[in-house]
Amino acid sequence: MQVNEIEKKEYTPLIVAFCCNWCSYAGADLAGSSRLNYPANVKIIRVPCSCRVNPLFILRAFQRGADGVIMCGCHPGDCHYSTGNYYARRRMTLLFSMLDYLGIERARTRVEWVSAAEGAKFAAVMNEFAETINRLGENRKLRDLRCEK
Amino acid sequence: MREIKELLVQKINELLDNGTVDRVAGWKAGEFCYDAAPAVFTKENIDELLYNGFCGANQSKFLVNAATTENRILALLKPCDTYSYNQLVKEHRVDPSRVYALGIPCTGMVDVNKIKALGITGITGIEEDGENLKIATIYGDASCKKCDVLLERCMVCKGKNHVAGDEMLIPDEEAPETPSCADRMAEVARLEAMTEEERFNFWREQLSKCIRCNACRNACPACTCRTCVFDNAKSGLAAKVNNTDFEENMFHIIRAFHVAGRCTDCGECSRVCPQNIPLHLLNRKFIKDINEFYGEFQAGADTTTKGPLTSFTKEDCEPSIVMERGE
Amino acid sequence: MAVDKETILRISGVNPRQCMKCGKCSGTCPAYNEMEYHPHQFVSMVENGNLEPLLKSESLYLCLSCMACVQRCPRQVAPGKLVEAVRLAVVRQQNMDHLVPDQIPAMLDPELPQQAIVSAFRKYKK
Amino acid sequence: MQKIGVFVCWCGSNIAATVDVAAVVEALKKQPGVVYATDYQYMCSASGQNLIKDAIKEYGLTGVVVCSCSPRMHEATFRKTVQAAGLNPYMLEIANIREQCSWIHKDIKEGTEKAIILGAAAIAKVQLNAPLYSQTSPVVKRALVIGGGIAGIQTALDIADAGFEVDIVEKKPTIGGKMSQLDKTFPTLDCAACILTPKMVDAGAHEKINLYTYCEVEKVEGFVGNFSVTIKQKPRYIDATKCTGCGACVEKCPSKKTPNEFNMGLDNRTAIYIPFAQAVPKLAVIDKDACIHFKNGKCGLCVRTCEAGAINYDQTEEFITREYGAIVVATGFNQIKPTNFDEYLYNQSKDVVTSLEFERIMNAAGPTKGHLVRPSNGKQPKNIVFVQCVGSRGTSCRDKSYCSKICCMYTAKHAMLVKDHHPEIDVTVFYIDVRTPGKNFDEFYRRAVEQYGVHYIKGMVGKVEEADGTLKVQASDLLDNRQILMDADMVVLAAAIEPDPTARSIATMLTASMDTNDFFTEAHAKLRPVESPTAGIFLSGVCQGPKDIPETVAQASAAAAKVIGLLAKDHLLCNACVAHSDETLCNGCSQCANVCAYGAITYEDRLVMDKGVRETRRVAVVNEAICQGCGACTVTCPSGAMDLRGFANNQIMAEVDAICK
Repeated sequence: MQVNEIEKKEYTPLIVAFCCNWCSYAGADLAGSSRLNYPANVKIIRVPCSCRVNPLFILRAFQRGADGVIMCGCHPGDCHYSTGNYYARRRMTLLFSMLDYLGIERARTRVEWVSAAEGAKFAAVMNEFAETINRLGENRKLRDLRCEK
Repeated sequence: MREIKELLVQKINELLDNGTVDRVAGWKAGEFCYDAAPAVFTKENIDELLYNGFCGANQSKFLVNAATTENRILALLKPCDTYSYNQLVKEHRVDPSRVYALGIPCTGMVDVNKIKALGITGITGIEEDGENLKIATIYGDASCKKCDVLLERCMVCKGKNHVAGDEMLIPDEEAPETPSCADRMAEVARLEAMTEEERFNFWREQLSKCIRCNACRNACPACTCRTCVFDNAKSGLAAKVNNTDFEENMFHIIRAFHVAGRCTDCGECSRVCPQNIPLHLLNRKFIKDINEFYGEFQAGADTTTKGPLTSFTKEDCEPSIVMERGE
Repeated sequence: MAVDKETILRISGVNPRQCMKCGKCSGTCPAYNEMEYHPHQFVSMVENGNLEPLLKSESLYLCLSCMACVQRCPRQVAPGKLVEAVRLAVVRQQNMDHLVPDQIPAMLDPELPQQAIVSAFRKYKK
Repeated sequence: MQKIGVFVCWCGSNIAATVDVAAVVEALKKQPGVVYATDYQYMCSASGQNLIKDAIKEYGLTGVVVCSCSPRMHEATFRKTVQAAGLNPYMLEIANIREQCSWIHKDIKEGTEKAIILGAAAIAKVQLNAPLYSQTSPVVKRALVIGGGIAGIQTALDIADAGFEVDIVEKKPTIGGKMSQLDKTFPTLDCAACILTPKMVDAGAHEKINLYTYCEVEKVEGFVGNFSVTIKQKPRYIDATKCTGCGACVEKCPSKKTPNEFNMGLDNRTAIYIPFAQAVPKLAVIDKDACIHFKNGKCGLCVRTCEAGAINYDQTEEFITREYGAIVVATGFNQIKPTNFDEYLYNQSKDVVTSLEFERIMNAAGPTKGHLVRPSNGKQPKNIVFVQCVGSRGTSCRDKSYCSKICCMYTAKHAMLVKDHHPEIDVTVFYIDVRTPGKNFDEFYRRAVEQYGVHYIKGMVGKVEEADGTLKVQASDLLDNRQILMDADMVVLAAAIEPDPTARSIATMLTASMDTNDFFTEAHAKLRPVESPTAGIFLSGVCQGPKDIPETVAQASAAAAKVIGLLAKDHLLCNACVAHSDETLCNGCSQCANVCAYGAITYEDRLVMDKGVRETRRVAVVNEAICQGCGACTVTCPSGAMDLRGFANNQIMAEVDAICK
């Protein structure tokens, strides 16, 4: 197959998922080894811990054309680094609230706690989130027009 | 105010003469009397010191660079300035051993734009007269109701008590009462009650006015980074101008986030904004959320408590609370 | 008869594949000895698509609908609902040729268990 | 600009079936910085790794991207590969195109497109990679074992025999665990006490083993090689240094009405008690809730009786803090109380017992001195029914979803022991499946059937009723296609086993992950079954999943071997992906130190050259041996001075950009 055959047809939403290395990324791996489907437009970025996710990264993703951003980490209390996700939880709560305040669709951002054993939950969450973003359609409010091709 | 000014001059001279301090951080008139701006004085030019209803500028930030010498500098701190001062001490940005913090009373600072909006121009002086202000202009005297022309910060005054200071000019109990004539969160709540689309349009209209002059950043006592991320080429964020709508949003979201949990709500950002963008509403949104989600918190109330973003409880609400709040 | 497995599964909402063939349903069934096909057989036969014998069997009407099998099934398969669904499939095929509530006598044998009356409705009321 | 090589793995058909690997190679060749790209069937094989090594040398590669399985699987493998070819191991990035691409997508076009994007993101990241070097940290040469059952004892003995100090923390007053309650063990029928108690004595007497019985883990801090654990010693109200374990106090104690835990509440014990005759350490303990002295300040009989003067009512909780290099979890299991299963009459009839209760009834040291009698009337039963899979393998809220694994075998054992002692008793076992994978296990079960004549009936018991002093058991015989209604004098329920309820809080303290059933998760289901994903935490016994005694002991020794391997090192190579602070940007605000869970950040006054000015500034300094690399500090830092090596701000943003292209 030729690569240039692979071209974007109609609009498919793009979802960036920040996953902590210890729980959620492993949960995504388990979803994979259990062959649980979720949309290909979900792209995972591995971070050591949910507390590594800088609000900058989330804004950057929207700027460059993401339509939804989800952050996944260990369940509160189960953080590999003991307390990382507690900080992440506060940061994301406030950031998402701020985006909502600025009139950005609140459903475009989400936090889910997915353990290494929850492959099924990971797939279910991604399917559901992708559906939500599909319904919302393209992100226009937080996109940088220069990044449009 | 006049008596206070006299007391103040007397105290400053005493401190300069007995060698407690060798400089004074205060306010100096600009081209116009209402242009009062922070300035550092020595024994030589101390008579230029101004303290009147236009001295709204928050002194504390300037101590970051001014309080670096062996000799102490005298800082004149209004009650609300002490919150910013505490926050800076907490973050080791100001060394309190190099400052002599003198708490001075305040009965509310005025917003000259609000006076001008009443049609009063050519202002040459201002004096308090109970609930009213007597304003001297080149066209003669005028007057207006004080609470109509107060700075946003003073409308929701934190009170007459100082939370820091080596000495008080007059004890807080004996200080005149401060004004407080508005609900701090009313405007935030009004925006929250809007539809998503209305909010988006509101902020687009406001933020699109931004000319990226960086005045908000330069005046903000919480923005004291040695090198701001927006000036640091390596940060991936550096930009001198807002090229797109996104960058307008981005600059203000990140700025508000960087001061979240540290902002004392001093309102300098809005006061100095030449485009009159209500930037304090961004900070107040964070403050309102923090108070609602994690319990009442006032940044700068002391110099030890960890901020809401550098602490947590295991029972904190989940981010989904944002989704669950009614539209 | 044109009753297929999918119809039964749809009516009952039961997934017979969850069955681990422990037989607790039949172990618990009070009407076991009356029935030609027992609850666990219903599950297995529906799963195998072997519906003909069930549709014709008297067993359909001997189930008391006591739902003990539903309550005790460790796999939440609910065999009782399957019996019910097969019964309904038959009833629906009979083109309304079944009892309506009015036809149930006003006076009933006081010894008749309440459950049987409810069962009668389940069986014959569309 | 890096010179990057891209290596796309087929993983046999695992990747190649849903991803057009050739197309991925072609597309990634065009990415900036890529000088070489190829594909191969199994990149992780020796020849695949050689392919990478050769290419590094031939093309002078400075960065490597492997598009393959999850980095959790083979990142370490490929790091070694590139290191062997002279590159810094951190100049490697993995694009996960198996677990997160080929395995979840069916459409080859979709899979290929995603694989290219994932590859491009890895290339964008590796562009910004820099060589990283690990610090080392010293290893505390002592291990902690949490739980003193057979798993904990075996682990501790093996570690101690290798010459390392081991502490066992046991929450009960004695070590021994569940195995001490058992009568005989399958498949050899040797007596549990005969094989366990020597090990208990060994553990108690071993010069390298320290027992903390009647203790609980209170707090865990630190990291692999350097844990600091606070242990709570609950008050026994007995001076352990004086008590001789003579038991005179137990004889005299007037409070005799407390259900005896060791006998599953089938008889009573006194307020001051020794759990059982072979307890280690053999010390009395006072149950404060039952003791008359603690109720009204009177009594004091034990004080008067004790010649050693060991009773001390004034004891209080004590806290001990010790350092450990490794921690082994051996928290074990409990059998569920089938109180939710009304159909079996467990709550109503004394003659319906769980198998662990039956174990005590059969035990010569048990409440009936080993006489098999009905708990209701003390008479010998004529027929006994065993019910398997009670509460296991179910999907409802009262069931465990898993197979408890040991029930088939111990039920065969019980049936056989009953028949052995009393051939006249009729024994029936109702089963769903008889699961006997294990050495000599199926032979054991066949002996029960063929030699002892135990009736095995396929079919679950539907209900048990009580009438005229006997139990009526109703069940179906699925093979004979008939319903059975039979009399039984006793019904024994093979109730499910579940992890000990304290395990959850221990997991939280250790930051070790658990599955939805509260069993500890292993680092890899097949290849690292005795390690937790949290470094330095090891798993021993049923806390990881149901297992029988031989398996438990095998896993216990395996965990010990892992611990010994760790403690044998003087230093550990630390995580190289650590935080570091740019001192020219640092404001010295201390916010990063506030969020660091490890105390790895300190502040120093340093001479800093910034914007042409040289001045002394208070700046953050990261202790790289302590930093675990979570990144909490990096987000807290407003100026961006704090960044994380290996997951730097610009690297993550480069990935975002590549994905969002």
